[in-house]
Amino acid sequence: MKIAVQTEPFDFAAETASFGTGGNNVGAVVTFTGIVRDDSGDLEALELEHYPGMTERAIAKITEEAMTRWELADALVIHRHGRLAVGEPIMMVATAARHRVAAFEAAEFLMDYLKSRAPFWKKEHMRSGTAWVAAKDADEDALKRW
Amino acid sequence: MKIAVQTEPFDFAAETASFGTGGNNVGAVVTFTGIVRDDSGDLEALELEHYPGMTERAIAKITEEAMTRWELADALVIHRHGRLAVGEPIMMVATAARHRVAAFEAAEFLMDYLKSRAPFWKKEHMRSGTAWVAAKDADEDALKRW
Amino acid sequence: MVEVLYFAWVRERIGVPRETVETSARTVADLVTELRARDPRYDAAFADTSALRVALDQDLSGFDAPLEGVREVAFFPPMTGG
Amino acid sequence: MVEVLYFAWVRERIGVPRETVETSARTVADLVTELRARDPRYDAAFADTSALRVALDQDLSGFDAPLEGVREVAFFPPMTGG
Repeated sequence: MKIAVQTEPFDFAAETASFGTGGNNVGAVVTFTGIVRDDSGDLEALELEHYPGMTERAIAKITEEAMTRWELADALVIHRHGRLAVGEPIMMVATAARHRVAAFEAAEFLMDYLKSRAPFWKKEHMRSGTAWVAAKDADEDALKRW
Repeated sequence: MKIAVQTEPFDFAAETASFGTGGNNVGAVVTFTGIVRDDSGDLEALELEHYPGMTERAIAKITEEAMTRWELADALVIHRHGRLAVGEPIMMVATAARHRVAAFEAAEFLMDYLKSRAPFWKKEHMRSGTAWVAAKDADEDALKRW
Repeated sequence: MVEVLYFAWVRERIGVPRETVETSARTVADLVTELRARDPRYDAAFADTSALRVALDQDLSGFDAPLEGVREVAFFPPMTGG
Repeated sequence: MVEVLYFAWVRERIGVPRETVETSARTVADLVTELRARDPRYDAAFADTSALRVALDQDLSGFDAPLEGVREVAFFPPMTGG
């Protein structure tokens, strides 16, 4: 299990190169990468604020829960903070399990919880000004699935 | 969109390096990798037979459906055949979408359909003999979700 | 004349991966009946068609499908890809 | 004495990221009432607590939670990670 909260970019290829290997019981690896998207055509950068200390603690708790619940062979969460340009990766998760359903569900669970339960806040820097991204009801509702 | 059916290993890092990039509208990339697993401790290799021609055709049809249905920015399917050792990657899919739910659902849809609708057959080579892997009812049932 | 392909354990039981078959069968089921009459190997392979799948010209089809205009018929067990 | 932290627009409205607060508030809600009385900036930031979240010693909590033994209280809007 690996958890990292950092400003610098992560190396997806290096992180996934040996992820989930080492045993003979991993049949499925799922990864998710979140990327800064520009829907409006007006975005200059996304700024992520976080709560040092609580962030790592919240992510560890969520990840440990996923490891146990889906009997994962391994799990990885890397989440950046600071200022990110359009197209830059924001975060990634990876899960390794025996079967595909467990790997997919665990990755979705991690994403749903990271969205609404890890202390990050996104601020959009647009040419026309700045705005904090509002939490979506759909993201809160997504937690009910678990 | 990329589809490949091949005996040789694929380079996950190279395949994912530029996948989904190029536009400003991709916020989510999901990958799945299927790996030869040894549940019994008795497996020497997995042999995958396929139906040349129909395989590419079936995968293209499934992938095009996913592209349309989830408005994907990109999709990738690589599936190997031939003899594979324990721990070797069998196949990968990748999906790029605006939002995480679409990227996850499209990847799961691709996997569910590749399992039961792409003409591949797995044979286990064990120290104790060989056996064709039986299709699981759960895999057929998984299609009902879509 | 139709090209008939066999995969996985169907191929192993019948002993050939493909063959050209002279037939006037109207449907897949009729073709199966003709093949089963040929030889015990075919009879064994097609004993339970509910455990088999069929593709006509590389599209999944059913055993009641007509064969008119079809060039390639493939028989195989349920697929286990992914 | 409790350390109070603010994040995102709560931090921006109040104007400081953290401060040490001398308080004998029994609950988070009591602390909010004390803070709102301090200054219009606090009053504005805490006007609608349903739009806010609170963490006690880095665990998500509720506004009715007791403050006894708590060293760090954080106020922030709903999180938008991932």
